[in-house]
Amino acid sequence: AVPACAALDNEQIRRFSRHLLMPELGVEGQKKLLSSSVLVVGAGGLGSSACLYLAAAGIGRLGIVDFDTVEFSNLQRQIIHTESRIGVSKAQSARKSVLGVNSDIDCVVYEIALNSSNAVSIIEQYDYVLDATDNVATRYLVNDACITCKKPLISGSALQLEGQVTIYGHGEGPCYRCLYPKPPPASMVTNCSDGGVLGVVPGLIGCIQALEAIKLAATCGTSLSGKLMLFDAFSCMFRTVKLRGRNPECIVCGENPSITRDALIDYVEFCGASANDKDNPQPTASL
Amino acid sequence: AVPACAALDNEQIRRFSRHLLMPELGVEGQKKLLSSSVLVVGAGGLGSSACLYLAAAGIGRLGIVDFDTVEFSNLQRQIIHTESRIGVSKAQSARKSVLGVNSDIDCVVYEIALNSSNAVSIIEQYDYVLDATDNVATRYLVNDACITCKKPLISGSALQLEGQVTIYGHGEGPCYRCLYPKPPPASMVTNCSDGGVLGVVPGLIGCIQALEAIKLAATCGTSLSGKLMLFDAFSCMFRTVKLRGRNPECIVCGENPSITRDALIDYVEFCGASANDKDNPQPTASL
Amino acid sequence: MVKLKIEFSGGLELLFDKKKEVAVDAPADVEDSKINMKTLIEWIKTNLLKERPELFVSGDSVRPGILVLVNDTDWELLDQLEYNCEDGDNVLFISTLHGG
Amino acid sequence: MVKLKIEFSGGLELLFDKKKEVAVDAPADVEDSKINMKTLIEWIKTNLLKERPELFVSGDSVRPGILVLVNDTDWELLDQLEYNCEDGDNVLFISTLHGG
Ligand SMILES: [Zn+2]
Ligand SMILES: [Zn+2]
Repeated sequence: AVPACAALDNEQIRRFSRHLLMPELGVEGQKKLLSSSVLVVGAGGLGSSACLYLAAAGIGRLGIVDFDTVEFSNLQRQIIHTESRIGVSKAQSARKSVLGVNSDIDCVVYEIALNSSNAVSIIEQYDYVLDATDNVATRYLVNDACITCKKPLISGSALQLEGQVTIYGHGEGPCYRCLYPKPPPASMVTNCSDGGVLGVVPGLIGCIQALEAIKLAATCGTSLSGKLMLFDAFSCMFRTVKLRGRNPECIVCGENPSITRDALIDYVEFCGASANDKDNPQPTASL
Repeated sequence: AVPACAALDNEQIRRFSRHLLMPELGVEGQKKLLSSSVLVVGAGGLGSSACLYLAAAGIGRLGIVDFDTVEFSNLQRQIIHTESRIGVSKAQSARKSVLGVNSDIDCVVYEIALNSSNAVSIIEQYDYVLDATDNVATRYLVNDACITCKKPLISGSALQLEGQVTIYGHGEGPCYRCLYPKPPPASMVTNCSDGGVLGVVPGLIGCIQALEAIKLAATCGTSLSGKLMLFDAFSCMFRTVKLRGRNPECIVCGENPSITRDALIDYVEFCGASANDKDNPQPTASL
Repeated sequence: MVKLKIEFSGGLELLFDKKKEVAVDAPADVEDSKINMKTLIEWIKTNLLKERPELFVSGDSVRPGILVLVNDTDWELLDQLEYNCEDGDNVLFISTLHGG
Repeated sequence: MVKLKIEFSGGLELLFDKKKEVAVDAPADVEDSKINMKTLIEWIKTNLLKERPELFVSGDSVRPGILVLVNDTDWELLDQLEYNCEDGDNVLFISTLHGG
């Protein structure tokens, strides 16, 4: 999506020397990164580390979607923001930090809430998408928009002391709807506002999301497609499990999809929950 | 080492609300974090994410040791620094970033190279130490100073697409010298200047180091003491292996130590290598 | 009896006395040595679940949002409710996380 | 013959044709079915190592800076050079990393 460069310039050679030294990446891999575009949906706990490491790695165009503003309680984990930016748009704050590390990338911000009307037109402009959101409705929306636009989706999530990462819509792997055809009952969904989260857990999961996007963009290594990585911070244990393949009956990635890029559904209604971490406090929530 | 607080103030309650919600941490755990001190040796690839997440979590006093200045080629992975700080002390640059996220912590910088004369007097002022350095000589020095000062050492390392994390000198676990009584031949040591590193790999390892320090400080969960965590970014696989226990014959943590806090050795001589990533390029290095 | 390791993750452990891992002897209902997954879920509900069964089961399966892994493999690859667990199997129930 | 999985990590794979994992049939030298670790290291040096032996061995053991894990356990907990590997054992050689 970003014009491929014929060669690296001297500044790029200096900046990325530690990448160029690696046989698995090298000049060709770095050129692929510079020609790639990644959209990060959510500039919160997951998006903080993901955006910084994607920018540092030289992803050519980085899109950041977030309609929220920086709050004091975010700073316990959202290290891309600062105290001086409380009240500022999270997308703009994230852009400022990523350009501080690498001003050579094209960083585009979307200070909007992604919805059925705008998701496809934004997502179709990028090669890879990171789901760094915090609620079920947006996760179905991002999935459906990515699948219908044929964009691999690197999905991360974190709560309390646990994290999960996988890749949807890539190769023979499943999509979010293949795994979860029905949304969980709204009363059973916990987000970080309700259940809390140890700040470094989304930081770590965001790093893994950035890593997987970098590997896909550079065509290096084996991806988490078809696998789910689980992390338990309490014991510091990682575990990778094997997921089902794509479901031919899936209503978005199957053979006769009923959800198409021109006909996304109403996700808030589908999930029976608001697409907003803060509107829907669940005092009893523990799951 | 930092005076324990009787209660959290209103600002702390707001800032750490996502921690306070978790039963495993809660008010008591947060108070322990606020009363703890952590020294991070090295403000490079590992130290970048480690310092930011330790500060965000509310570690009361954070010491940062680095004698180097920010270079352009650091920005591919050292996301705590910025283009505008090229040429500035890394320790000062890191301090500026951590105070941006949390100005309520006491952040002390040491713009020096740690050596046998100054290591003990700095390390004895902290509860926990992170080894985020980049060379063998400093790793032996930090180990010996931590062991003789009885400070748990959370050690991380990264090169190319791999990373390693463990905790030395804690419980019945070994120290660095128990595992490696003899240094590797200098000609076989590769650092990031020689071998390269994918930027997000030290970022991820630094997150795990911060996590393990937070868990020790909050007395929450089980630690990596006596275990070594291996990470391979190519396949995104983590693996934890069981290490030997403390060696009673170890010359620093054993029963009759010959290395004591008042008698550290000459580490550059011991390793036959310079304690500086940049002085000692190894054109043939691949290990 | 069938000797199984049952694990809960993603917050599900809160329904099981905060236990993330339980070793159980479940009653065999297939060939004296195996237990069908549908039976196992019912057995877990009766014998291990401490509270709010609607957060774990729905009909004769698990509720939407829970993944079931047998020996680290999605049960959809293994006959799902018709899979027969045998001695030594590891059954992991994961609640999906949505936070970020 | 003893069927083993041999793994190399931390850069050691560069000495072994960039292979991180090799399944081998090593010759038994103990009781027809086991191979002593000292013999195994010598056998690996002769049969698998492609270059610069001094980066892998030193005397009759591995060089300083290499950890040896048998089935994910430090060989110091298992008689080290005197341990006898048997069918199915996984032997991992790790070179310590120092970068940061
Ligand atoms: Zn699907
Ligand atoms: Zn020792």
